[in-house]
Amino acid sequence: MRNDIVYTKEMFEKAPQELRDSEKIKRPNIKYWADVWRRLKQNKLAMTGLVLLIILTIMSIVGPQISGYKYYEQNLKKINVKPNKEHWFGTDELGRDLFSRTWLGTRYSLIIGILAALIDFGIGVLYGGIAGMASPKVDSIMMRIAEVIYSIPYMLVVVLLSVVFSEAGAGTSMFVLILAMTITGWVPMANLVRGQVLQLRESEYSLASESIGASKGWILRKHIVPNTLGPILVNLTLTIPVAIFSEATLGFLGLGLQPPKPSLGTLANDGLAVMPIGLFYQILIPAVLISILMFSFNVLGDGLRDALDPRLRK
Amino acid sequence: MEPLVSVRNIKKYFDVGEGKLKAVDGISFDIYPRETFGLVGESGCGKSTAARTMIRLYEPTDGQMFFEGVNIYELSRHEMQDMRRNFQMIFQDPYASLNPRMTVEEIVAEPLKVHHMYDNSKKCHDRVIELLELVGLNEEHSLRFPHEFSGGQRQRIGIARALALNPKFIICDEPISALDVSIQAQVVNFLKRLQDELGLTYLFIAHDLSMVRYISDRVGVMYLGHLVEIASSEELYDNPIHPYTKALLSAIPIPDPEIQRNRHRIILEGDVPSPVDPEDNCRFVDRCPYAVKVCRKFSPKLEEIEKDHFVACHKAKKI
Amino acid sequence: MSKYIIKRLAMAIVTLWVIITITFILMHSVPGDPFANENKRIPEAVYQNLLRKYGLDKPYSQQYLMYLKNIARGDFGESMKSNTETVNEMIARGFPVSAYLGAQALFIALIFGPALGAIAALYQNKLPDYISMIISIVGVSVPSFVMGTFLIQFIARKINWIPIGGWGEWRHTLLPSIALAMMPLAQMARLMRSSMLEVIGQDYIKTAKSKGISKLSVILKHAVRNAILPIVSILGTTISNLLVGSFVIEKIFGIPGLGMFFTTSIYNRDYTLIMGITVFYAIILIVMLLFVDVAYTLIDPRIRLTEEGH
Amino acid sequence: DGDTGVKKILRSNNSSEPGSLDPPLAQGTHESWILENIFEGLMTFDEKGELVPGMAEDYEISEDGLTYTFTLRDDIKWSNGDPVTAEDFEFSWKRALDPELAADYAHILYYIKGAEAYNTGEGSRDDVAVKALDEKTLEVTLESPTAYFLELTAFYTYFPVNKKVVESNPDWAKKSETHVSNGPFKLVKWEHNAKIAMEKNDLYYNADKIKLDGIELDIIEDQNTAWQKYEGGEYDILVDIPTSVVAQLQAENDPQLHIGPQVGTYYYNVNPDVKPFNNVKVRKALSMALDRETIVKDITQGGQIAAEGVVPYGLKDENGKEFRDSVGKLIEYDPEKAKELLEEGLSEEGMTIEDFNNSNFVLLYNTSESHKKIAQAVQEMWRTVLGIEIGLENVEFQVKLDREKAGDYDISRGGWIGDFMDPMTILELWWSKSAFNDVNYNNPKYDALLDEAKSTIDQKVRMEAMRKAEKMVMEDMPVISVYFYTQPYVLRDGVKGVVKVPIRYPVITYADITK
Amino acid sequence: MEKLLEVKNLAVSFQTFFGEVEAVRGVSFHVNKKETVALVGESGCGKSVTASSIMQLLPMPPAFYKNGQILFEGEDIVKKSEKEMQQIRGNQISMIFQDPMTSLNPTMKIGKQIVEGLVKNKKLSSSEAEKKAIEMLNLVSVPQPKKRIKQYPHEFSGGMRQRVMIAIAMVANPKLLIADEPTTALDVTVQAQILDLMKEIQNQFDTSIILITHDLGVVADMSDRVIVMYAGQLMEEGTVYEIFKNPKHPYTRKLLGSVPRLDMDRSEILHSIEGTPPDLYAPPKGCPFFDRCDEAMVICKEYMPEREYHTDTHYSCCWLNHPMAKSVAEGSVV
Ligand SMILES: Nc1ncnc2c1ncn2[C@@H]1O[C@H](COP(=O)(O)OP(=O)(O)OP(=O)(O)O)[C@@H](O)[C@H]1O
Ligand SMILES: Nc1ncnc2c1ncn2[C@@H]1O[C@H](COP(=O)(O)OP(=O)(O)OP(=O)(O)O)[C@@H](O)[C@H]1O
Ligand SMILES: [Mg+2]
Ligand SMILES: [Mg+2]
Repeated sequence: MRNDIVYTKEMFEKAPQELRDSEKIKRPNIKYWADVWRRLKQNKLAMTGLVLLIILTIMSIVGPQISGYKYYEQNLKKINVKPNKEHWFGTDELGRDLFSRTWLGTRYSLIIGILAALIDFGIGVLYGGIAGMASPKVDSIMMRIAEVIYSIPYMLVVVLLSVVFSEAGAGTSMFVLILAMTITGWVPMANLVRGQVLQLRESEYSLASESIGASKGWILRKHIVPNTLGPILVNLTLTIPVAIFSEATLGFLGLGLQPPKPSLGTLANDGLAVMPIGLFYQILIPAVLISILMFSFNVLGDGLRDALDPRLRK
Repeated sequence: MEPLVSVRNIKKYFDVGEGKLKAVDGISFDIYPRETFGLVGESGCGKSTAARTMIRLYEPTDGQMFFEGVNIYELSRHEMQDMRRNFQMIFQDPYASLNPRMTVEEIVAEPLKVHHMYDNSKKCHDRVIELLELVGLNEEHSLRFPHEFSGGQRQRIGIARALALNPKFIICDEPISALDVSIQAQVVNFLKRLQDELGLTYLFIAHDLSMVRYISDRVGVMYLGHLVEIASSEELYDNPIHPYTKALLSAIPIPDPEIQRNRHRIILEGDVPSPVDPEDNCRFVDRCPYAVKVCRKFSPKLEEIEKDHFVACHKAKKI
Repeated sequence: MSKYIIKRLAMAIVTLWVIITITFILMHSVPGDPFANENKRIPEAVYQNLLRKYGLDKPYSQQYLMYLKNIARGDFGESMKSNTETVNEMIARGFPVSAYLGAQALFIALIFGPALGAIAALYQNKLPDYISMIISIVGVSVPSFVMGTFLIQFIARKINWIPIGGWGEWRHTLLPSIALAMMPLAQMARLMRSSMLEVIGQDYIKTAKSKGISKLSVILKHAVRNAILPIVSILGTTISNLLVGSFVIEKIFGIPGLGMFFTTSIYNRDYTLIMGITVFYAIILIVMLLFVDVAYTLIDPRIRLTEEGH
Repeated sequence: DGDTGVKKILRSNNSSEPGSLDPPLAQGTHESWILENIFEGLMTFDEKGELVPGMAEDYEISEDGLTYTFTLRDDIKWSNGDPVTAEDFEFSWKRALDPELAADYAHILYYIKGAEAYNTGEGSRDDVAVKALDEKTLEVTLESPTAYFLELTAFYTYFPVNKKVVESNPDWAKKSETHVSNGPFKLVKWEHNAKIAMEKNDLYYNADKIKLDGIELDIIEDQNTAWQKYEGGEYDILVDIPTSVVAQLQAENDPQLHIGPQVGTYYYNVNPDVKPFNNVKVRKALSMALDRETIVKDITQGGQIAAEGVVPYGLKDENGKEFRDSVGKLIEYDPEKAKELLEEGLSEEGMTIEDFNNSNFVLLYNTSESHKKIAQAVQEMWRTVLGIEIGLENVEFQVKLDREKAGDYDISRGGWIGDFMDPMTILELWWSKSAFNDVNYNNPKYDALLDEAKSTIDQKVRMEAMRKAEKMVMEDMPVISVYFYTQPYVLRDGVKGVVKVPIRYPVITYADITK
Repeated sequence: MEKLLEVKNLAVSFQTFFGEVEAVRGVSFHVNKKETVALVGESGCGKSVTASSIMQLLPMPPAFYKNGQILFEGEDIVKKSEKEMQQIRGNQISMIFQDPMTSLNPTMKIGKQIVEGLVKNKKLSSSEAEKKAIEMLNLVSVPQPKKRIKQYPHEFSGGMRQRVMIAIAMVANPKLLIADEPTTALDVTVQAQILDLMKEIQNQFDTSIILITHDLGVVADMSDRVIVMYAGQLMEEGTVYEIFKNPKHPYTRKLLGSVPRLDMDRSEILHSIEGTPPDLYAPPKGCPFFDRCDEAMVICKEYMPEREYHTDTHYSCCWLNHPMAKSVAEGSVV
């Protein structure tokens, strides 16, 4: 028996009731979302992404004002000037200040990219979710509709949109642009979600939820979508650059921002024009910015994915 | 007395490529209000399938299931969802049936939310805590996630969820097999108390025959998709008639090394036949020491051999 | 299963019909016609001759029925821009080229994408994860027109053996395949990482490890198959898009593929070519999506696509 | 020379796949550049870029200028050995006019009597006034005197095809194996969308003059890629060059760069049905505010020439001098006056600059990097000089066309490349009944002047009428011309003998590779 | 007797976001060759964690070894590399996992899952492997093994999956078999067969077994020695007869008391242990059973009792063993 204790008679008295349960130690009560945030904060990479995004957002708001040049102001005496003290990002083929243009472009691209991705996400999750949950018959019809939408020549639709909405005035509105981008963009997302739903709806916890009388919608919302958040988040972050570039492409068909308004996509396009003569900065700047954006969105998406998964709690 | 639950000739076949797997092949029984009906049988004989088909988690291949006189197989999806609050299920597998991304509180509160039981989240929370305490967990656990619990603790979460809606009828699919004995006792005591207080009715599936005997009023024995014997619990244990029931009872382990190691068991020889497109004979025939020709010809009907003691065996009277 | 496939294929005919009809309507509702030419415009008289030659003077309903009839016979008609090749010939010539390139790109993406993703998941938040992340970010954030141009400028121009553009030998396919593969590769890597993380926390991975098989076997034999579903989901659209080629890549590298036609046929309002290409693409897409659905059931036997079962 | 044993192959890029190598079915430069090397018309351009008899040995023009009698050379053969006959020509031209063939460029044959009627289905084939009098003599009668008809016979729609071959195999032009032509080269390989190869035609009567053994053309649409290939030494000549490259080469005075003349004008249509653009002062103000020198120097940078009217350089008048110079500069750049004119014009229309700016006028252009760049510069000039805001709207080419037809535009970009070397090729555009008169310019006096020029082959009368016409159109200013096109191209060191005819792509037929 | 496995003062914790959960706190025991040791205890007391740590299959992080040694044939497993562990797992030590539903790969055919380890270690041909898989399924009484090896786990009932898990663990004839609740999902007839099978294998290959189970009937049937665990610590250990006939620890006594007997009256209430075990996030200083123990004394709250050996093989950790306890209870102070 232990000899580090001085035994007394009292010690061997029957323990009184008050002694029991008296000091049940409680674990700290941290709510799930607080914990998600806490774990996100621990993820250095994700935080780097978040901070970068914030900086880029701020710059996209104030950036166009800083350099003192308006984004449309041309100085034909100073075309294609490499970055210098006066023009931090140099000038373009029309002698416009690329610093102002880049940040304004970042603003438009951010808005377009995020909005388009979110809409793709919304429709994709809803559509794929419903298709996956529904009876095979409904599923089959819904997927055939998606097939049709995805097969119809995209450019025709876009041209038609640009004609139908040409009333919107110079440069069809952002609404039409985003409409054009999401018109087929949601299909791969819907396919992805549907695949996941098909898998997860067979899980025991979905069955359990069904057994308590939950509707399919409820099961989808509460059980399946949260458990498929990983791939969805990843795909969501991957949709953003696609949207940013398709804006530039749509410009060719008459949709999108009209010059002289810039976007990162059109800046990259313009930069491409001077690449053959060795002026790489014009393409590098938008390309690097897009990469930073993507990096930020992706690491943040990954971080969020990890933080949202309670099994990875640390 | 009117039965609460009437199962009539339920069948559930699975399509498995090479044929139909007849997991449940026409079973019928009644469960009366406030009664506990035990269901035992070899694993894989179709108990879980029967349970799930009863409450229409699997669409039945055939049959009817009356709950309070209503054939729930004829209800629309919406009516069915509403109906579900009347009967609940405790799942065999504690972990897989808990959504890994939900906290215990969310899991237990889910039925309450689905059926809009409380308009006030505080009340809902209180109810969840009450339920957790009922099953021997406490408020501290409410914010944790399923993977942070041991197997037994997980099962208790499942039980709390099933109790949330104050159902009239609960299907317990091996609710205690993952629990340790002391908790088993707790849960069983608890289920019994609840039955007394709330007038619950149970279908209790388990392998632990001593526990089944203890908790059930009547017991049904299944073998390969068929019900082979139904009797009151005392009657069945004292006077098993079907050869399979006999074998089963002889195999109950006794928690006493001296007795256990010197017991005589009926050892079943022969193969369990395939449930895929089985022949229409007695399913036990290959392993039955009493099998005769007729056993290979027809599948025996469940007949009342003694009062309230039903057996499906051609040789029931002789054994 | 074969019953299901047959049913799907039968349904595909209806789908195709819907696609044809919608495309037909769309095509005739956008402004312009096949005979407008950016550099030279033609007077009315000549224009009328052209309309007559291609049957465009007939009422839409008649054109539509004619077209359906021809398609039923597998004839996509004459291109309105090319007097040398029919639409069937154009597809027959362009598709093998695009498909070869696409298949090669798919191969690259399928080899490296999931592998990068799996490695990233296994070394979560360690160096390999970051490297894989960077590769995939470059893949998604550099658009193909920039990627293609960069590859030409910095690789083809520097390495003699690699041609700058054109078509003919295997050498020609190298850079365009890489440029084509980047996006799907990145996408697969990201998706794989995510689902892999999900899977390696599962109990059966523990079981697999308990058998004493090597880490690699655990990953390859147990984790990958369970984690691959999201990738398979996007594969339907990805493969279809890769096989029919990319306008940008084919333009930049001067590749005589099918991808060009998707854009040029529309710029040119080459009605028959638009239709032919659309129907052809739709067939590929439908087959690929069917393939994906079948793949689902092969990969995860729990998945059901028909009413059987429950 | 050939005796060194090394074959002289000229390599270049043809920026898009030819729609057809059957001459009447060709549609534009990407076909004509090839056709001009493998076919030859009655007349042709020689190694100095001068119009000379080709298949014709000689020709005779009737007094009234309406009947042409061509005598063919004796030694002319098709690449399959058949002799080229007058009947081939008759057949070819009538074929080109056949409404069933529906040749895009049939209208360029409308100068021939009965041609238009036949092509539009109103007349018969037999009434087309082209006739093979015998094997070697071809007689053509025109609708009206056409001073530039001889030159037209060098145009690809006038090229002959081999009657026997065409009649026996309608698909003859679809493959290099069955292709038969009569020019300095013959087609030997045609990989669609990838490559076209031509080989010297030994049966060509003037084969001695041809130094090359063959020509190989890639088909690569992307300008950058083609340029990279040129830089990588894969091409001897390249015509479509990225603008930034042209600018740089020009700035560096690179000897490889050649700025070839071209007959073409870049302009903006101003919609006369939209207030205040109906006011000529407003239109003139817009024109006067454009600093065209800056545009060509700093924006387009391809050696283009600031517009001085609508008729570009390169067209000769009755004295063999530049027609342009004889008219003089009809456009000025004067910011102050522009501002004044604008205000005057606006007040005449009861508008102020604010009203103008609130109207959200847009400049419509079809999508292309260079149109975009110019439009932005123009927009900025109007903004800074006139203080007006005009938006930009880019649309797909076909949509622009549609909107122009419907009159649904304020200002839209236009341009025209001439088909033949006469001011008429441009001035015709604003003839009231012209199919290409986008702005619906309708001035009977202008029409009368054009009619006068078309009724005679007396160059003096013609030129005078056209000078007046140009002045008139610039006075009314239905369009604001911006610059005259040029055609820059690069030639690798050692490539000799490439000539630039203003209405043609650089002529490579007589090229030689000396290094 | 030869010791096959010796666990010395093992402590395993989980790093959770609340802090450290001390799941296993200083556990020491050994397993002899050819012996069956049963590990019993309340759910959540750390049985599975102990078992998994022997296999080094705990998810790390969040789990980590805090302390202790696991000597298998004299070599410390804790120090072994992943590569070395691969040689041990499946070959020398096999484990049957508790949760049959999730422990089988849903996308791999049953047959393959059974022989996979063997194929790798013993280089079986595919026909041999198939034969072996059929043989194993036969052994664990899965009917129609020929068909069943080609099926996927979701087509199996819970009990059948558990039998598959058993087949997987036993296929390599390991020296040590860790069976974590191997028969919970099985009916008694099959359970009896499986237990017989395990015994047979044990006899044939001198296998040692660590048996984790709640079924005291099974314990009585199978085990040579029994270890009683509570809240991450060992409370009592003895031969099966000592534990069942002469339990010393109040917890053990209560545990045995909660089992329903077949001769019991159904109106009787089952004995159960009220309350819950302590949260191992902050384990109590003293005896963890204190809160629920009817016989608890003041000292129990503050101090953890040490092992008190009643026989060579039987010890318990309880202050009731202290001489002063008896005397206080009897009212005589020494
Ligand atoms: N991944 C984990 N993260 C945090 N805590 C864990 C984790 N796994 C297990 N635990 C905790 O470790 C303790 C012991 O768990 P263990 O699974 O060993 O219990 P057990 O004795 O096997 O119970 P049962 O009989 O119910 O299976 C439990 O309190 C559990 O909450
Ligand atoms: N989804 C399914 N697809 C095909 N066969 C199935 C499916 N689910 C169950 N089965 C088969 O149905 C039969 C009955 O299974 P069930 O799960 O009902 O058995 P059980 O009596 O609950 O067994 P246990 O006691 O082992 O849980 C088994 O043969 C099983 O293989
Ligand atoms: Mg079951
Ligand atoms: Mg356990």
